[in-house]
Amino acid sequence: MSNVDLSVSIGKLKLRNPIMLASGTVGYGNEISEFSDLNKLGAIVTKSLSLKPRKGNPPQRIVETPSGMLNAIGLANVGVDVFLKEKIPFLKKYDVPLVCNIAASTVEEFVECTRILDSEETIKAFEINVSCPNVKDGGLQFGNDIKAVGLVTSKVRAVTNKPLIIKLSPNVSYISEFAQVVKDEGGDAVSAINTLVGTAFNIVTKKPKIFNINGGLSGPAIKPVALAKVLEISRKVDVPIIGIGGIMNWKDVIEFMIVGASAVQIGTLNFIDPAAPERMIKELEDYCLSNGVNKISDLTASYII
Amino acid sequence: MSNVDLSVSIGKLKLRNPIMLASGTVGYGNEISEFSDLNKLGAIVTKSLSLKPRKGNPPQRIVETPSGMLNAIGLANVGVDVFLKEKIPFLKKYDVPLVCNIAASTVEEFVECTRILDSEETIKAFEINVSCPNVKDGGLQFGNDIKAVGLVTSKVRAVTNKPLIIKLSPNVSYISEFAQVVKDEGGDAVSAINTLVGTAFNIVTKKPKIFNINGGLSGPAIKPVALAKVLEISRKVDVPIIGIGGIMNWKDVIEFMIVGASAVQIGTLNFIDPAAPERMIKELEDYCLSNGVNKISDLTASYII
Amino acid sequence: MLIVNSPVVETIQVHENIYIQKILSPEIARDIRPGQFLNIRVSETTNPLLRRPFSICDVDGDNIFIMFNVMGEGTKILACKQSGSFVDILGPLGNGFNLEDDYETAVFVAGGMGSAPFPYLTRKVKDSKKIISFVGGRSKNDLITYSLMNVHTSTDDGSEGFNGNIVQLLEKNLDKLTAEKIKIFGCGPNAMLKSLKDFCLKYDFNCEISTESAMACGFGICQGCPIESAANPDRYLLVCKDGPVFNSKDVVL
Amino acid sequence: MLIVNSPVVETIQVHENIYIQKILSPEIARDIRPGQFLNIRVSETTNPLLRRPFSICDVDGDNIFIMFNVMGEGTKILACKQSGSFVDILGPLGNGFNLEDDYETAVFVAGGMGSAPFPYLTRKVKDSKKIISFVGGRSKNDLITYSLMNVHTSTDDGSEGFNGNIVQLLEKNLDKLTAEKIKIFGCGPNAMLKSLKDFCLKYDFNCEISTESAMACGFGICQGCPIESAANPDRYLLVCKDGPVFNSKDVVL
Ligand SMILES: Cc1cc2nc3c(=O)[nH]c(=O)nc-3n(C[C@H](O)[C@H](O)[C@H](O)COP(=O)(O)OP(=O)(O)OC[C@H]3O[C@@H](n4cnc5c(N)ncnc54)[C@H](O)[C@@H]3O)c2cc1C
Ligand SMILES: Cc1cc2nc3c(=O)[nH]c(=O)nc-3n(C[C@H](O)[C@H](O)[C@H](O)COP(=O)(O)OP(=O)(O)OC[C@H]3O[C@@H](n4cnc5c(N)ncnc54)[C@H](O)[C@@H]3O)c2cc1C
Ligand SMILES: Cc1cc2nc3c(=O)[nH]c(=O)nc-3n(C[C@H](O)[C@H](O)[C@H](O)COP(=O)(O)O)c2cc1C
Ligand SMILES: Cc1cc2nc3c(=O)[nH]c(=O)nc-3n(C[C@H](O)[C@H](O)[C@H](O)COP(=O)(O)O)c2cc1C
Ligand code: FES
Ligand code: FES
Repeated sequence: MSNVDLSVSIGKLKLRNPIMLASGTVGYGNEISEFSDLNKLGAIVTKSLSLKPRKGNPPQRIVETPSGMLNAIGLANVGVDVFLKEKIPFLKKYDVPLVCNIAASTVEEFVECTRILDSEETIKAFEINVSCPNVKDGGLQFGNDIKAVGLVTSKVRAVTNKPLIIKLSPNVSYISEFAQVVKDEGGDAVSAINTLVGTAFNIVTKKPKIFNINGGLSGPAIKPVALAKVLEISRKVDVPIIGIGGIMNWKDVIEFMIVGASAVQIGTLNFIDPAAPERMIKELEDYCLSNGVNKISDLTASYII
Repeated sequence: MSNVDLSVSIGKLKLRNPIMLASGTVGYGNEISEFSDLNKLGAIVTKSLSLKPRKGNPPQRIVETPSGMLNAIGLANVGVDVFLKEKIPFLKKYDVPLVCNIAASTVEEFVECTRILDSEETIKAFEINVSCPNVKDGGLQFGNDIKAVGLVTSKVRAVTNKPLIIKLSPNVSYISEFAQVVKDEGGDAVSAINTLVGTAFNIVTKKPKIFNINGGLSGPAIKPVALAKVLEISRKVDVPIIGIGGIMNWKDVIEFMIVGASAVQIGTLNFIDPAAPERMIKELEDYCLSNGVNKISDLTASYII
Repeated sequence: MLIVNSPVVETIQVHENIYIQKILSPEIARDIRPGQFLNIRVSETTNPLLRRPFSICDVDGDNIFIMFNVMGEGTKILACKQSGSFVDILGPLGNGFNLEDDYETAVFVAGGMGSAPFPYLTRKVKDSKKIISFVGGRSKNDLITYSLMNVHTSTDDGSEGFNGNIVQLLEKNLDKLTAEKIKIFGCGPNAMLKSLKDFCLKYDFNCEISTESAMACGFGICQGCPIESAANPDRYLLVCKDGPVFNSKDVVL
Repeated sequence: MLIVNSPVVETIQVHENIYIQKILSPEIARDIRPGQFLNIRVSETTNPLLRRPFSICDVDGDNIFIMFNVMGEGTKILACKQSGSFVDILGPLGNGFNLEDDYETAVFVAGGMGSAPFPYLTRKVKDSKKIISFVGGRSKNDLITYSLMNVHTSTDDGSEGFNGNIVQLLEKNLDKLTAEKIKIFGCGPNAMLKSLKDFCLKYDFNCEISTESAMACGFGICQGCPIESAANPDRYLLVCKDGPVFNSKDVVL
């Protein structure tokens, strides 16, 4: 047994290590359990859930770009009721903290979803997705509207005592202003970042390559932007941050922690190497051992500027 | 002789083809003239010039990232006086439209630079850099402050009759709002985009890899974001757009034109293959010939959505 | 589902732009069924970033075969992998063809690279069923008949075989098809699959088709590969997990 | 300055992590001088995106040689290029060493991979000058003495040669150096160059050093490679264009 402490806290939420799987890149856990022992992971974040099931966007939903990918899934999901009935039983079998990500088009819907899910004790925290760029009837406005983000935070806060994480949009001038509002309105932590708005066109047909026209850019291409956003929040606002964006290996995890992240989420990498997150936990432990890091949480915001 | 018309107009500015070389990636033309016949190019944009010479940031100024690079040159430049005395004579020998890019920390300085340069007839247009993320004493605030961008545009407009292009920051919520202000205040065109704010840290030293902490992300990694910004402007504002960001080949040029660009600028690619821009012009001509495009400018905003 | 790093045995150029790659992968060879596919990572760098999906083309002992067209960066890198290089394989993926149905003759209908899954299917059914293969392409050089039996061809430009598309050729051979109990297996571009589906509806043939889609993960976690379900208009099916093989009646193309 | 796509003749592993690559490139071979460098694109994909700078290590007829350490993605890809692969070269770049000065003995001082430019420099001066080479490294395995003459070594851990750093070894051999008219040529990490510079100031030696910097373009258009000028504190010099070789008095390290 090693004596490295990999555990981290995100406000009230305690995780056995900082490796979380990001919303929309792990489904509801089933498929990825064939590659990783879920019980080893820090946490799993569900695909964004909405009040009613959503069919999502017609194809084409994804396109590869240099060191990145655009997606416009359109929040396809089973809805909270089916989730509780059909997906929770599988997840109950595991001892991995489950974070429920919620998407909605109105403040009321955010509140309603949270209320319905709150009594399910398998769910250990909520992550509110105010920042999905891929739905036409809401999503983006929320993420870019500081008052709306504040309102959603306070209203959802009122209906749950579980840790409340707000997932921020990077497509704004100053992300730290949004993090400040989240803190002020009672949110426990912020996730940064969701995808960047991007597009790609077919030069033969002159049509967008993805049905939704714009998609969300993820993957290693966005890592420098994500790091800068995490650093901006870390320097300006005293709130726990979950770092997300382009993580491909354990070194990227350390880099995110140094600039301010308490934990991280792995997204696009799950599609390429679904065994990587579990492997990374071991690699982080080795790193800590050989660098005299006793508690990995000491790395958070350890930047020297 | 072919009968494809490659010429484009950016407001009053007429170019023989849409291929411009981007500010900060071509110096003042000397070095690149060893690889490309400058007279074949659409235009050259100078490194940002300031009123006084600027030493720029200490090393390290650049770092590579997946399919991109961060730079924080800090607007190192010779200043307008030395530029007029020492750099213009070389550029005068060529018959390529010269666009002067100007950077400043105050509105007055922008105006003063423009005034000094305006009488030099070799200079065919101005590009105002309100969006450089790499200087601590100004830059960014301008680019993210819609009133400041409006003010700079109107004040500079007052001292020159030459085509006035404002180079916009992508690090804002809605870039089209900035394009609208530029148009309203008398600007002739906008350039989009400048670099995205990003960073990278050394996990051993815990220090930023570049001296300035943040740098500007350029290269193919940002192409999807740049295309989305150009499209946003194109759909909302009736203003000529110069498309910039991650262009690596002629297909990327066509893609930018389809989403709304009247011309494009090549940046990071000049470092990798300084002969590419000239070659691309030939490739664009071939494309037009084999696709029945008589005037390349017909491609501008030809998207089908 | 496994992730294995397997050595390339050889890469053979079979047409101008088409390659067959033999890979030593006992674990995959043991489990995979015709119609399933593999998601292959061609480079350790981040460009290309995502895996590339390929049908299983054939299996021989511990070796597996894929057949591919050089389309872009990914397949270009793959084509350059010679003996001794490794490919990182995730698979077997998807559901494969149903070989248990009751029929006497298997009719394979392939358009372009759609021939890829049929060598393996041929190997699996040839001892117990009759096989007729219909192979179509734009032109002579697009016809891929590698390892197929009893082949009829069509080309859009008439440069070889029947002058027309492959479904027209099927229709012309209707008498052969109605003589006995048959099952149709189709693979090719979605437009072709759509007209094959219509043809099968019209003449009431049992038909399975292998569909294509852009994919990120290949195993059901990204939701990137939707296909319209005939049964339930409120939900998409996923090509990678619910397919890539569907009964042609079950999907809307 | 040229951009040429040149075939690799062979890639030889000379140490655990160090390779020498022979490239057939008559155009570069003809023009390049010791101390100049090449900026090499190792992949057509966008990762790695930028060229990688390497000193010219040697020239023999139409062939050029580079010597490199596998540091990351770029050098890893380069090390895998076997006979028949191509590398895309931009060069010759920078100013090179000044060979015209008046001296009798050339003293080469190399730290780690800093040995890279000296085989070519040796070839150029050995007929007219005496040569003494001082080669330092952290440990035995870091000492690179390939093609060097009259070699003295030092290691930080004492595993071979003098136990200490290379400038301490120089100081120990001061008598040999003051006997005649000498010129010092240094190449290595900036920290080593700094102490070499101080040493040369102290004993008033003429010294040229080849400096390093992160680079994007390598030919003066990106301003990515500043180095502090001793003469003018208001402006940086550029390592790629004003250097990489400087008289040690001209730069602040
Ligand atoms: C389940 C499944 C099985 C497949 N089996 C095979 C097979 O056995 N042999 C084979 O050659 N190909 C097969 N494909 C298609 C193959 O995956 C693509 O050709 C490949 O991913 C292209 O990669 P690339 O990097 O070379 O091209 P990219 O650079 O990704 O694309 C180059 C060009 O090809 C187009 N393209 C990309 N993906 C596809 C696609 N899925 N279908 C059509 N055009 C595409 C792009 O739009 C682009 O124009 C299969 C696809 C799926 C989904
Ligand atoms: C003028 C000049 C001449 C050079 N000559 C040689 C030579 O002859 N032989 C040789 O082996 N190397 C030489 N170098 C250094 C060489 O360019 C780098 O080692 C190489 O670019 C690393 O590329 P990579 O993709 O393998 O590593 P990257 O992935 O780019 O970097 C891997 C690691 O190496 C570090 N690194 C990157 N660049 C440098 C650098 N310039 N110096 C020190 N560490 C670096 C990075 O910080 C990182 O930790 C020279 C550099 C310059 C500027
Ligand atoms: C295919 C796909 C689907 C996604 N779906 C969601 C989602 O439903 N809700 C959400 O909050 N984020 C979603 N995301 C964003 C990711 O959770 C993550 O923030 C983003 O991909 C950046 O991380 P990465 O670069 O590691 O992928 C999705 C991302 C991808 C690629
Ligand atoms: C090294 C470097 C220096 C730059 N300097 C300037 C500058 O001085 N002024 C400016 O307006 N833009 C500057 N830019 C931004 C480019 O002009 C361009 O907008 C950006 O790089 C995106 O294009 P690209 O992806 O093709 O490089 C610089 C970019 C780089 C990479
Ligand atoms: S490709 Fe990811 S769900 Fe089908
Ligand atoms: S590396 Fe570009 S100016 Fe020196």
